[in-house]
Amino acid sequence: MALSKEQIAQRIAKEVKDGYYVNLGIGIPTLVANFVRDDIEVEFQSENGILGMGPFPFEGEEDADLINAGKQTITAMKGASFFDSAKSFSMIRGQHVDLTILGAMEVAQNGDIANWKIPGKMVKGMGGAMDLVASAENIIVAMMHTNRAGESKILKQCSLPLTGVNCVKKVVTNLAVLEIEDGKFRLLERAPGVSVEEIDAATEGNLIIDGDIPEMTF
Amino acid sequence: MALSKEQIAQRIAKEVKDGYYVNLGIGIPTLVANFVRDDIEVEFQSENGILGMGPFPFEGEEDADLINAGKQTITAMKGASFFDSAKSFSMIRGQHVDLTILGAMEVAQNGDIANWKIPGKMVKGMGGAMDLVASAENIIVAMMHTNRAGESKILKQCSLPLTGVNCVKKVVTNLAVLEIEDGKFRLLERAPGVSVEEIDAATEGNLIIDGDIPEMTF
Amino acid sequence: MINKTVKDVTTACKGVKDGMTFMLGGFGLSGIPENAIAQLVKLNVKQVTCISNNAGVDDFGLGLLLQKHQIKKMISSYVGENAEFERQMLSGELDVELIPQGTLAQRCLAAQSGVPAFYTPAGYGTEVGEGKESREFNGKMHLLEHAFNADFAFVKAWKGDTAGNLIFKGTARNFNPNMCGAATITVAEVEELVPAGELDPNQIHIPGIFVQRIFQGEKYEKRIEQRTVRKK
Amino acid sequence: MINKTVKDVTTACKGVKDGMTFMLGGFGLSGIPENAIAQLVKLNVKQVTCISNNAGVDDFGLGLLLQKHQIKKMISSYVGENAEFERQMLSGELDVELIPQGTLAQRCLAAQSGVPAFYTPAGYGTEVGEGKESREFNGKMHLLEHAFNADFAFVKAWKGDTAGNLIFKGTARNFNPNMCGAATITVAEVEELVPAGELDPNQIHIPGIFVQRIFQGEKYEKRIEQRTVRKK
Repeated sequence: MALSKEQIAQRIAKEVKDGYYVNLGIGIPTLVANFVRDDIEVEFQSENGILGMGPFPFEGEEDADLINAGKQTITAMKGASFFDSAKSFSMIRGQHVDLTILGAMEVAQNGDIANWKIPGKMVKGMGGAMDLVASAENIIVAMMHTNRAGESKILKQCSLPLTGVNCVKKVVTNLAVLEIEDGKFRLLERAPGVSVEEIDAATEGNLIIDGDIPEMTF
Repeated sequence: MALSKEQIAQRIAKEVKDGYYVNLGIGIPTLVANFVRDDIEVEFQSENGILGMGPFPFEGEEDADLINAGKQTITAMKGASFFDSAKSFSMIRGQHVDLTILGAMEVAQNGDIANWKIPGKMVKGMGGAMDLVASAENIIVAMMHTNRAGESKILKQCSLPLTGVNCVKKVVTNLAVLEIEDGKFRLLERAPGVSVEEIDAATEGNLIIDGDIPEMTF
Repeated sequence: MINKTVKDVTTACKGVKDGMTFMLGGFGLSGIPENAIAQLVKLNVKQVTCISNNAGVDDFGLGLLLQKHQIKKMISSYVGENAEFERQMLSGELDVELIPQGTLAQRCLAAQSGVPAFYTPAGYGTEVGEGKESREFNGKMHLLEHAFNADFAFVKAWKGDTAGNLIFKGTARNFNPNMCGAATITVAEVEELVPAGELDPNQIHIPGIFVQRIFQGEKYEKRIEQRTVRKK
Repeated sequence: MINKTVKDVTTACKGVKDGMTFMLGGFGLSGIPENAIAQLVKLNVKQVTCISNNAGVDDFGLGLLLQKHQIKKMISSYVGENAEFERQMLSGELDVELIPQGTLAQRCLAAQSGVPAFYTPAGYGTEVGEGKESREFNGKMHLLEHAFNADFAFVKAWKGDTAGNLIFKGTARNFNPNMCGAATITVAEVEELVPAGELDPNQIHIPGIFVQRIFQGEKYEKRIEQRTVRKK
């Protein structure tokens, strides 16, 4: 069965290693924090100016001066630090952040990603996404495999305005874990109960299907 | 009579206006702080990372973590701030410092200045001088009019490697106050008891001598 | 110490004119210069360009200026929380330049620092890079980006002193320090204004040299945009 | 929190090799990484390039490495306090690249920030500009300057925590924060190392992400170069 958003986040959490500084985008990526193993040390960076972001505050303890990049009230862990926006992007542009997890509207098999604009329809802006994808060496995209009309978002080529070029390395969708390899999507894992054929049918881009494809474990 | 170094500093102090942020170079410029009027508010910036530099500490109160750009122990005024070197040069390069006073080996009538190197003989380095002269809109040079051999240091063209081009506006020497004007030195003031002829004789660059030249007042 | 204090927001905003370019600190509604924004609404300056990471919400922050059609152009990285903004933009009433957030911050810092231009990889190969110079460094393509040029920067700090020194709080810091000294005149409003000498010189985030006017702000609402909590 | 603590200077300097490029914080003798320097002398690494504003004095700071002829090249802005330095330089034993102090700081900051290159007016029309690209911005000529590329950065802070967060003191701050994260490995030595959580997150000068190894320094001499005082 296709994964829920929480399950996508849970699968991605396995990619988070001990000692990683991680930037989580808005949406599914934010949920990843809930599933990271307790026995490893990870620090979450939010580009509006905190390293060592903690969980939501207890009711009544919200502070307007303490939010994340999604404008949600948060807390700071022990050992956290606050800094200005330029310093925040020094961390990102300077490749000090180890892992970037973000959402996408489309991903192409050359690693292009589109997630900030639908011409004539929706223009929210790129926020920090363009800086993140242009700089990060380790980018995982969390997204649904298809749109509401059932059309694939895993493409040969992006149709929407790009956020970054040749930058995505790994994609985790509700159906599969994919890795960009030589201009194609290598199918690494299937969602439990989802067949290779179903994934193939939902994927417009070229798939590399090599041997037995294991089901995801969490 | 030619001015002492203290008197050069005293004359330059008159150029320091209320509300100025001032960067003082090593040597004669450092002495300027002693002569600034008490009834105006001025803040001294030292490029190693302090704004609001105060006088030397009382004996026994020296702090290795509190020095100026000349590596001398100093104090901090009330309202001072400390910052890193990059931020310090943001102040300088960003033209937030109102007045820069520095020494020179040579000044030319096009505003060129040389003060960091004598090829094959002495190379101490430019320190912050190149940043200061390239950025400051208001630069006063404090220097002796001639070298020990009696040769003019106020030149048509610098002979030593340059620190900056077309940047000096005003020069105060032991003999005169000069202003760069249309590629020449306009003689503004004479040291008390020093004649226009004496200044002319000590100046290799082209002088503009226009009407009566007043003696300096302090 | 040089005294940067002005008595109120009216004096602090003296000199703002139609057609000017303003920088405004804040991320979402956090750390925005509430008093200055209210004054700009009151003064009804028109045709202004605003450099600000976000555009507020419909009835708070820069949304207040948008409602009155005071803004000609917005330079932001993310404007997704504002329906009136989207309406004005899609209808063509409002000119919008969207740029990457890190580039926005760095262009402020460059203006503060006297660095006229710098290279960044952000936006290469996208619409953002169209018409811009690009160049390879270390095997990677970068865009040439320029320092901003603004008339006023309006920032909000937590504490400040009469010499203009500023300390920010939490993530309300964001773009505020980067905009100080990045415009011809920087106006800082603070929650608490203290005499020079009361702040630890080692803990000052922005030295007073980057601030031309400072005043004690009033009636901070400090609205929370997304109240997210967990149960005890 | 990610723990950056290493037990001593020996562990902190693991991996330094002949021919590497090091950044070293400090201005004059203020804020220099005394423990790391002593260890580099002990390890006797040779043919190294040092990026440091100054070169110490004959018997302290980087002067200790110079005495042992460990340094192949110095990249500094001012080296006027060191007779042995001057001797090695004029005799050609030592390769020296003198660059403007602001450019030095900005090239460190650029390396920290992932900005490969930027423009600055400093040095245009001088020897420093020879062979460099120049370009006019706002009617003024500027030089293109590049981010540094270094293997290790050795910095000294006042306080630090186990997460690598740093706080500097007074003018001992200088180049230290700009060098953090500007090399492959940043080694921070501190006068006082505390558990993560003890430092106010609002007062941290350098977040731990820019530091790979941190240790409690020992026996700081903190020598004063020019003792200037006034009478009470």
